[in-house]
Amino acid sequence: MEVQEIEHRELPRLWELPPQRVIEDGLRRIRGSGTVYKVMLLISAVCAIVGIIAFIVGPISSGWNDRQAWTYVAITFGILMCTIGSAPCFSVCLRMVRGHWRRPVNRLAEIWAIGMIVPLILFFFLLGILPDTVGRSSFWFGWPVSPYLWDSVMMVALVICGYGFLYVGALPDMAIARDQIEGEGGGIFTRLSRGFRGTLYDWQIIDRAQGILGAFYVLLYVGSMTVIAGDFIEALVPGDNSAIFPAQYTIEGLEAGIAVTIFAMGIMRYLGGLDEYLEAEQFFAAAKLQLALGLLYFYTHWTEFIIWWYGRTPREVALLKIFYFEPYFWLFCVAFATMFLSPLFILVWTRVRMGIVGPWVTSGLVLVGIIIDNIRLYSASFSTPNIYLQELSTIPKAYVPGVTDILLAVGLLGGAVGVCLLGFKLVPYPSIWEVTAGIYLRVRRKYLKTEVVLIGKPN
Amino acid sequence: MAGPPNSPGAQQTQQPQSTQELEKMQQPNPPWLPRWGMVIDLDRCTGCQACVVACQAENNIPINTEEMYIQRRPIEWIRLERYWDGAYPDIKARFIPVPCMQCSEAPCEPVCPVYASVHTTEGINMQVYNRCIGTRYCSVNCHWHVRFFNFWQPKWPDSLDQQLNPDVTVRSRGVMEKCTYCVQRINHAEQNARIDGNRAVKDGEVIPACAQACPSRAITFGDTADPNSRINKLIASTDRAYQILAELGTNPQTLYLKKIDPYTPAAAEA
Amino acid sequence: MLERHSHSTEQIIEDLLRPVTQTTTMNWVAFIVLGGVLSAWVFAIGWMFYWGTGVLGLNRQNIWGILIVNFVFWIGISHAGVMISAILRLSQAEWRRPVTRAAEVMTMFSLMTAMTLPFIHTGRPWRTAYWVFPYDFWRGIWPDVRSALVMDPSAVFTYLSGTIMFVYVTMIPDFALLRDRSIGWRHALYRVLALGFKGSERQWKIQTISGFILAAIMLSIFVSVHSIVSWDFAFSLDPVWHSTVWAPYFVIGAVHSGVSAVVTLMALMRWMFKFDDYIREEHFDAIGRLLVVVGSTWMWFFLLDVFFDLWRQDPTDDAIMRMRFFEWPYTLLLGFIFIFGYFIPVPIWLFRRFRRNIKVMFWTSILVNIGMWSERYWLVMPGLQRKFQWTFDWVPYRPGPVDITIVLGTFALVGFLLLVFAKLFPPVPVWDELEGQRFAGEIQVGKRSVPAIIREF
Amino acid sequence: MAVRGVLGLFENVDTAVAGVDAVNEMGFGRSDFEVLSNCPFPEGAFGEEQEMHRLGLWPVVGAACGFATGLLITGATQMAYPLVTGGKPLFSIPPMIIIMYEGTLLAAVLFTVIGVLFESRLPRLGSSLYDTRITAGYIGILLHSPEEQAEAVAAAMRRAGAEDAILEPLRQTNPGRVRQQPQEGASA
Repeated sequence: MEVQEIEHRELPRLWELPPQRVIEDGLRRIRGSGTVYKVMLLISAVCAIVGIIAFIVGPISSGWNDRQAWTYVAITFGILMCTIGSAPCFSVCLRMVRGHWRRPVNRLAEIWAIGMIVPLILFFFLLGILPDTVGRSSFWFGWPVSPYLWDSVMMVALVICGYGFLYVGALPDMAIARDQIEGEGGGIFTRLSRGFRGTLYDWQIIDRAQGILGAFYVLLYVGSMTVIAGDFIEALVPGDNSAIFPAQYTIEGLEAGIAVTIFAMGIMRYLGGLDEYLEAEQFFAAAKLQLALGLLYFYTHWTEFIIWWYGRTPREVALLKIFYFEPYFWLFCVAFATMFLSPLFILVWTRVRMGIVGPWVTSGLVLVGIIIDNIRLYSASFSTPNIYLQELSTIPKAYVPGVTDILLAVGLLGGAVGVCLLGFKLVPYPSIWEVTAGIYLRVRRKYLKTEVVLIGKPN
Repeated sequence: MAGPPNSPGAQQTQQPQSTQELEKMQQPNPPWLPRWGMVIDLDRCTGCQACVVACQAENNIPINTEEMYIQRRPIEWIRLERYWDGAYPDIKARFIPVPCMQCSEAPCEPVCPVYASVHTTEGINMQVYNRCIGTRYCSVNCHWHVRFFNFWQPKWPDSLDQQLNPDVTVRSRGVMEKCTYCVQRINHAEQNARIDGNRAVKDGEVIPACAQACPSRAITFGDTADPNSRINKLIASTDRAYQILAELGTNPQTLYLKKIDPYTPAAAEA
Repeated sequence: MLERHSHSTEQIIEDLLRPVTQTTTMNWVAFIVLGGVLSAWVFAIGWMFYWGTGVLGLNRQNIWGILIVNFVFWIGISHAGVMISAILRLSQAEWRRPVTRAAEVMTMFSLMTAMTLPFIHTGRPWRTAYWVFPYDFWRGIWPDVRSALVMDPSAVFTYLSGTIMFVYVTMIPDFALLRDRSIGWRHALYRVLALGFKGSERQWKIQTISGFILAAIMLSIFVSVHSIVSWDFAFSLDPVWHSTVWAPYFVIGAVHSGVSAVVTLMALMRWMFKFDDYIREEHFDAIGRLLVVVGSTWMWFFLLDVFFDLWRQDPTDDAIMRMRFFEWPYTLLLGFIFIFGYFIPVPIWLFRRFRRNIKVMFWTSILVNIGMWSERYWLVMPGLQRKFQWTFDWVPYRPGPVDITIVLGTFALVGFLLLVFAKLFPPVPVWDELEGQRFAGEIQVGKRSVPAIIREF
Repeated sequence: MAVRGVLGLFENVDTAVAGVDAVNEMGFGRSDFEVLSNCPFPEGAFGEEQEMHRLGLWPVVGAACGFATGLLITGATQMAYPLVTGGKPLFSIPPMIIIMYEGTLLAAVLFTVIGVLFESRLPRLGSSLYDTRITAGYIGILLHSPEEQAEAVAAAMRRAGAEDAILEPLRQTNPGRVRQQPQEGASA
C-alpha cells in the first residue's frame, strides 16, 4: 500500500555495472562450474536413474489397460507442464509489457524450456492409456484420429516453439561466448551462433523472431493446456462439463510458472552469486504478478464452486464431492492455502514484496501447492471406473500412492531439473545483451535538488 | 395468501359460534405436519380440460381471451399440453396436464430477491403476491413453466363480477402467480380440524379444484407424509410413478403415473 | 514518447480546456439530436409504466427480453474505465494519461444507464424501489441474500460509487485549475468542487499515491461486477446459461467491448475537440496492441463456452445450440460475433500501420461493439426459448417497438451525458498531461537521443 | 508569536530552486515552507521533506469495517427471517461471501477517499494565501514566517527572482481565519 516506500529505497546497483563485468558474469558458468552446481547435477542424475527404474517397474510393467497405475506418471507430466512449461510464457508477458526490470529475469524464465523434452516423452506414454473419443464426452466429437494425433501435434509444436524461443533469445549471447571462450567450449558456440555478427539486420531478425515465437509459444501453451485438461482430466470424469476448468488449469500453470522463476531467481541470488543482478526491483515486480495470479486462482475455483453450489443437480453434487470435498478434501485445502492464501496474505504487503525473502518463500509454497493440486486432479480423474456414464453415481475412493509412484514422481522431476541445469552450460546467464542494453537505456541524472532515473523508451 | 381465516362464503367452514370455538380456531398448528402431494394418472386422463376450467374459476384467474393466446401470455395454473405423435394417417394426440410440481427444493425460490417465493412448512411452494416486485427471475428458473406473470391488469366481463372466489386474492398487474394446490381449501380443512378437537386433517378432506372437477378421477391429492393415505397407497400399488425432469434433482411433489399404451410405452414422456 | 509535442504549459491548458470554453455548432447539433432520442426514450418508459410490462415484446416463455441484453451490454461497456485507468496506472504505462478520464467517465455514465434497465424491467418498479432501496430496516422483510438479484445491485452500486469517487479524486486538481480561470456560476461550482486545492507538494503526493491505491481496489471490484451479472443467468438451471465459465467469459468480453468503446471515444474526442497533439497515434497503437491480447483471450473463452455446451451431447443443450447455430436470427448474430467481434478487427490490429490509422481504429472498434452486442443477445435469449424439452412451450421472441425505443434511448442517454460532462469539465486530465510533460526526458545513446521517462526508483 | 504567510511566485523551476536556497539561507528548514505547483514534481525536487502520511492505513481500516458490515447484514438477514428457499441451508455461507466482498471493497474505497481528503488537509474553502497564477504554471513557495521576518523573506524571494511575493495581510487575532478576496478571472 505505502507506495512512497518505493521511492525512498536506494537505487539498484545493476544499472551502474560496466558492460565488461556483465560479460564476465554471463560467461562464468560456462567457463567453469562451482561445487554447488556439481552437487545439484549429481543429485538430479541419481533422481533420474531412480525415476526411470521406477517407471519401468511400475506403470510399464502393469500395462496400458490399468489406467490407475499411470496416475503418477500423469501427475509428473502435469507438474512439469504447469511449471517449466509455463515459465517461458512469463518471459513472453514481460517482453510484451516491456518492463525495464525484466532484463535479468527473462533468460531465467526461458531456460526452463530445455527441460520440456521430459514431459513430451511422458506425454507419448500417457497417450497409450487414453481411450479414443468415440461415444464419450470430449470436445473432439469423433474427429478422426482424435485425440491422439491432435494432442501430439500440439505438444510437439509447443516444445519445438519453446526451444526456438530460447535459442533465438540466446543467439547473441552465444555469439559473445563464441568470441570470448577459447578452446573446445568455443566450438559448440561457433556452431550454435550461426555466424551472428550483430549487424542491424541481425538484431531486427532477432527482435522479429522473438516476438513471433513468443506469441506462438503462449498460444500453443494455452491450447495444449486446454486439450490436456479436457482429455486427461475432464473427459475421464463422467458428467464433468465445467467449462472453466481448462482456463483454471492454465492459470494454475501460469501461477506456478512465475513461482518457479522467482524460486530460481532466489537460488541464483543466494547460491549463484548474482545478487547484483537479481535485486529487490526484480522480486518486487515479479511478486506483483504472482499476487495477481494467486487471486485469479481463487477466482476461477470460486466461479466453478458457486455455480455447482447453486445448480446442485445430482451430477454437480457428485463433481463437488470428487474434486473438492470427499476423497481429496485435505489435498484441496493444502493447495488452496499455498496457491491462494499464501500469495494473498504474504505479498499484499508492499514492504514484504520489496524484500527478497517474502516473494522467494511464497514462490516455494506455490510450487508445493501446484504439486498437491496436480495430485488431486489426476488422482480423481484416473480413478473413475466407467467414463461413459452421464453422471458419476458412486464416488471412487482416494488413490493412495505406492512406493514406486513416489519414486517415479520424485525421480522424473529431479531428472527434468537436471536437464534444465545442463542448460546453464550452454546458455549464458544472465543474458548479456539484454542487461547491457538496459545499462545503456538507463541513466541517473540530477534533477533540481534530487536525483532521478531516466529510463529510455525507444518506441 | 388465502383469505382471512374465517371468511364468508367458505362452504366447508363452519363459522365460529362462540369465543371457545374462535380460540380453538386460533390455536397453533397440531404437532403433525402434512406434506401435500399430487398424483396424476395419465392412463385415466382424457384430456377434457375440466381441471383447467375448474382451476380458472376457483383461483380467480383472469379469462384467457384470444389475444392473450396471440400474445402467448395465457395464465393457466394447470394446463394441458398436447403433442402430436407420429405422422398422418396414424397420428396420435398425446397430452399431459401440468400443474405446479411443488418441488421440495424448488429452483424458483432462492432466486427471488425479496422472499416473495418461499417454501411453506407443509411443502407447498408459495408465492407472496404483496411482496412480489416482478423481477420474473423465478419464471426464468422454473423449468416446468408453471409460473405466470400478470402482464396486464386483470379484467373480467361484468357478468362475471359475482363469480370471483372471495377466498383468493385477485392478483394485480406486475406480479407472478402460480398453482397453490388450492391452499385456501387446505386452510379451511385445517381450521375445521382444529375446531373439532385439534385433530389431523383426514385423508380426502382436502380436494383441490382440479381433482374435484376431474371426471375420470385421474388426479389424486393427499398427504404424502401419512403412510396410509390414498396417494401413498396409489404410488405403492404401481410401478408407473415418475417425476418430470427428475434429473434436475429438485424432487417434485407432483407425481405422474405412466400411460399404459400397447403401441408406444414411453408416450407419457412428454 | 515518440511524437510528443512539447507545448508551453499555457498552450496545453488552452487546448485541453477548449471543449469547456467553446461550444461548436457540432455540439449543438449533437445536443439536439440526442435530446430528441432521449425524449422518445422518456416517453416510451412512461408508456410502459402506465400500461404495464405487457407493452414489451415479452411472453410467457421469453420472460426476460432485449432490455436485459442491453443491460449486460452497458455493464460490459462500463468495464473499460477501470481496465484502462487501473491497469495502466498500476503498470505506470505512460500512454494512459490522455485516456483515463474519458474511460472512467464512460464507466460512470454507462453504469447509470445500465442500472435503469433492469429497474424499469421489473413488474412493479415502484415496489422495487420500495423494497430494495433504501435497505429496508423497518418495513417488513430484508432482501434475500441468496438471490443473484441482490448481489447484482450491491456489486453495481459498489462499482458505481467507487468509480464516482475515483473520478472525483483524480479531478480535484483540474477543478482547481478551472476555479482559477472561471467567473460567475462556474467559478462558484468549481470553487466548491476543488475544495480549496492548492497544489502543495503533500497534496500532489497524496494525489499520486491515491491513484495507485484506488486503482488496485477498483480492479478487484471490476472483476466481481460482471461476474455477478453473469451469475444472474448462470445461477439458474437453464441448460446453456448454467455454465461455470460465464463469469470470466463475461468479464473478458466486457473488457473487449469496453476498451473498443474507449477507442471509439478517443477518436471522437480527437475529431470533435481537435486533440490531435494529445490523443496521438501512439495511443491508438498501444491500445490496439492491448486489444489484440484481450480479443484473443475473449475468443478462447468463447470457444470454451461453446465447446463445453456441446461437451455432454445432452439433448437439452443440443436443442439450444442447434437454434443458436442454424436458426434465424441467431445464425446471423453468430456471424456478427465471429466476423465483427474478432476476425475483422484483430487481424487488422496486428499491423502497426493500421493501429496508427485513426479511421481504421474507429471503425474496427465500432464493429467490435456490434459483434459484442450480438454476442450478448446470442447468449441470453436462446436460453429461454428452448429451456427444456417442452416443445409445447417453444415460443419465438420478437422485441416490440417500445423495447427498441428504450434500447436506442440508452445509447442516446450515454452520449448526451458524455457531452454534458465535456461541456463542464475537461475530458482529458490536464494535470496528468502536464505531469507527463514534466516527467519526459531524453537520453543520449550514441548519436540518437532516446525519449525517456523519469522514474523515482 | 504571530505568524505571517509569504507566498513567492516564481516563473520557472530554476528561479524557484534559487528561491528555495534563499529561504534556506535565512534559516528556514524544509518543513517550514511548501512548494505549490500545477502538477507534481519528482520526489524531493526541492529537497527531501520528512513529513509522513498514513494513506496506506485507510483502506485497510475501511476494508475491515466493510467486511464487518457485510457479515452483519447478510448474517442477520438469514437469522432474522429463517425462510426455506429452494432447500438451501437456512444459513448459507457462499452467497454471504459475495456480498461481504462487495461491502469490503466499497468501504475500502470510501475510507480511502476520506483519507485522501484528510491527508491532504482538504476541504479548506476559506482560501489561505494563494494565487491563481500557480495553476497557470507558476511555482509558489508558501512560507509561514515569524511576523517580523516576513518582509525580509519576501525581499529575499524577490532577489532570488520571484516575479511576485505576496504577503498575508497583517492581523492581530486568530491567525489563519481571515478570508482573502478570491482573486478572479485571469481568463475565462
